Amino acid sequence: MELEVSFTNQPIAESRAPLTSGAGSMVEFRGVVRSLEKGEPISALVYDLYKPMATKVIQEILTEIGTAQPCLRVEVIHRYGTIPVGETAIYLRVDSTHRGEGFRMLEEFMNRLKQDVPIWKTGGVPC
Amino acid sequence: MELEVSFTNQPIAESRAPLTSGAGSMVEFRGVVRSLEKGEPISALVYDLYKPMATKVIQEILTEIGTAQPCLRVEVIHRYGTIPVGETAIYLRVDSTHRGEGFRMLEEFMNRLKQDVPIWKTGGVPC
Amino acid sequence: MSSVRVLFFAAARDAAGVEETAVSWDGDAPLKQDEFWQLLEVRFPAVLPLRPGLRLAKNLEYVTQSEPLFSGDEVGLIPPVSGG
Amino acid sequence: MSSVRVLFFAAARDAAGVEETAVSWDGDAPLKQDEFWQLLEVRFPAVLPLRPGLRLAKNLEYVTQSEPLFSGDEVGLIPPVSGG
Repeated sequence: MELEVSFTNQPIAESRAPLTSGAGSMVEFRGVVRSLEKGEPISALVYDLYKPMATKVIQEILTEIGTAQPCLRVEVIHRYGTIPVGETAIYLRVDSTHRGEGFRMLEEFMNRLKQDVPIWKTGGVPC
Repeated sequence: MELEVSFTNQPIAESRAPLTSGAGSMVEFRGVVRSLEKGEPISALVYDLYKPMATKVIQEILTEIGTAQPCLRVEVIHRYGTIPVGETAIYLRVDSTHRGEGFRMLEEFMNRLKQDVPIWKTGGVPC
Repeated sequence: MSSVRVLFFAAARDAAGVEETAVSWDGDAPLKQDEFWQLLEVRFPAVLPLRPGLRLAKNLEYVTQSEPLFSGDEVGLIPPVSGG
Repeated sequence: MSSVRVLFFAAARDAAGVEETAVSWDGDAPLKQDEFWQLLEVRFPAVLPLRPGLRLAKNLEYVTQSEPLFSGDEVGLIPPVSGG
């Protein structure tokens, strides 16, 4: 299973990798900053991260999920710094032979991300 | 919930719609023709459909799933005719407030599609 | 004289050899599905063996076997689907 | 003389007022986590109330409370995460 994990403080560019050979399913997910944070209107969210550990933990989580849900390729890009409302904070792309393992990978990864990966929303930027 | 259902006998173009206002999640799925069909190598698959009924049934399924998993917008494009290996047969995009209902919509829709929507793989084109 | 338009798809089309046909019957009374199949069999005997696997759609909606057909209905013979 | 590098994140960083520090102790023996917290408290008392919600990472890996610290370790204080 090919893994690509990266971080950027710039807008996330679309994945340009060609579909992995043999893939019958490609799933992409974008988690986008919403205009309300804890009920308050914001114009942006600020994210911080422990980059080397986040990289390592994400790779470990993907590898662990991949033993039960083997996929061909998983790409994760998380943005940090100030992210305006309506822009993507996290991007995931899963290429897999069948759709089932791709859906499971996406869902389980996002659950684990929100438990174990050292990335934080450190605050909202008021409107 | 905004629905867009369409069919094409040409390569499926990427969705160009801007992210729906208020969305915190955008999921895209592509189901791609693989190079083996029932164990035999193929160069393409041929799809047929009962277009007006497929349109209606897809809309009904999306609406039904949407009562439990309300999303903001769902777009479905299914290609028909001869689809070469490596190209997309079905494209789905779900914009939703949270990721949970978007994931459920995608997964449940694909299961229902394969049970109830009058679209058929009518054969493979041998290599 | 009453009639319904009948559309064949996938394996049913292969068996019928045509994409569509019309099935006609005398009078204005609705046609029971068993009667429909009897009329269809006369001209498309090769479709009958598929009947157990076919779902019948009437005016773009799946219907149960008890649903009669009315003149002007569009009837689709739906083999097991395989989209996606 | 032994020491570990300590990194503060999110709420822990706000409480500490700095991004990182070093915690030092005499001798070569590993440092128990309780001892680590005692040393940390002297200079960063505001971090201590967060301790129940913090996970400790050693060299980029979460560790249990029984895991001692060795000189040269990188220690991260990890508040509840909220990525995605």
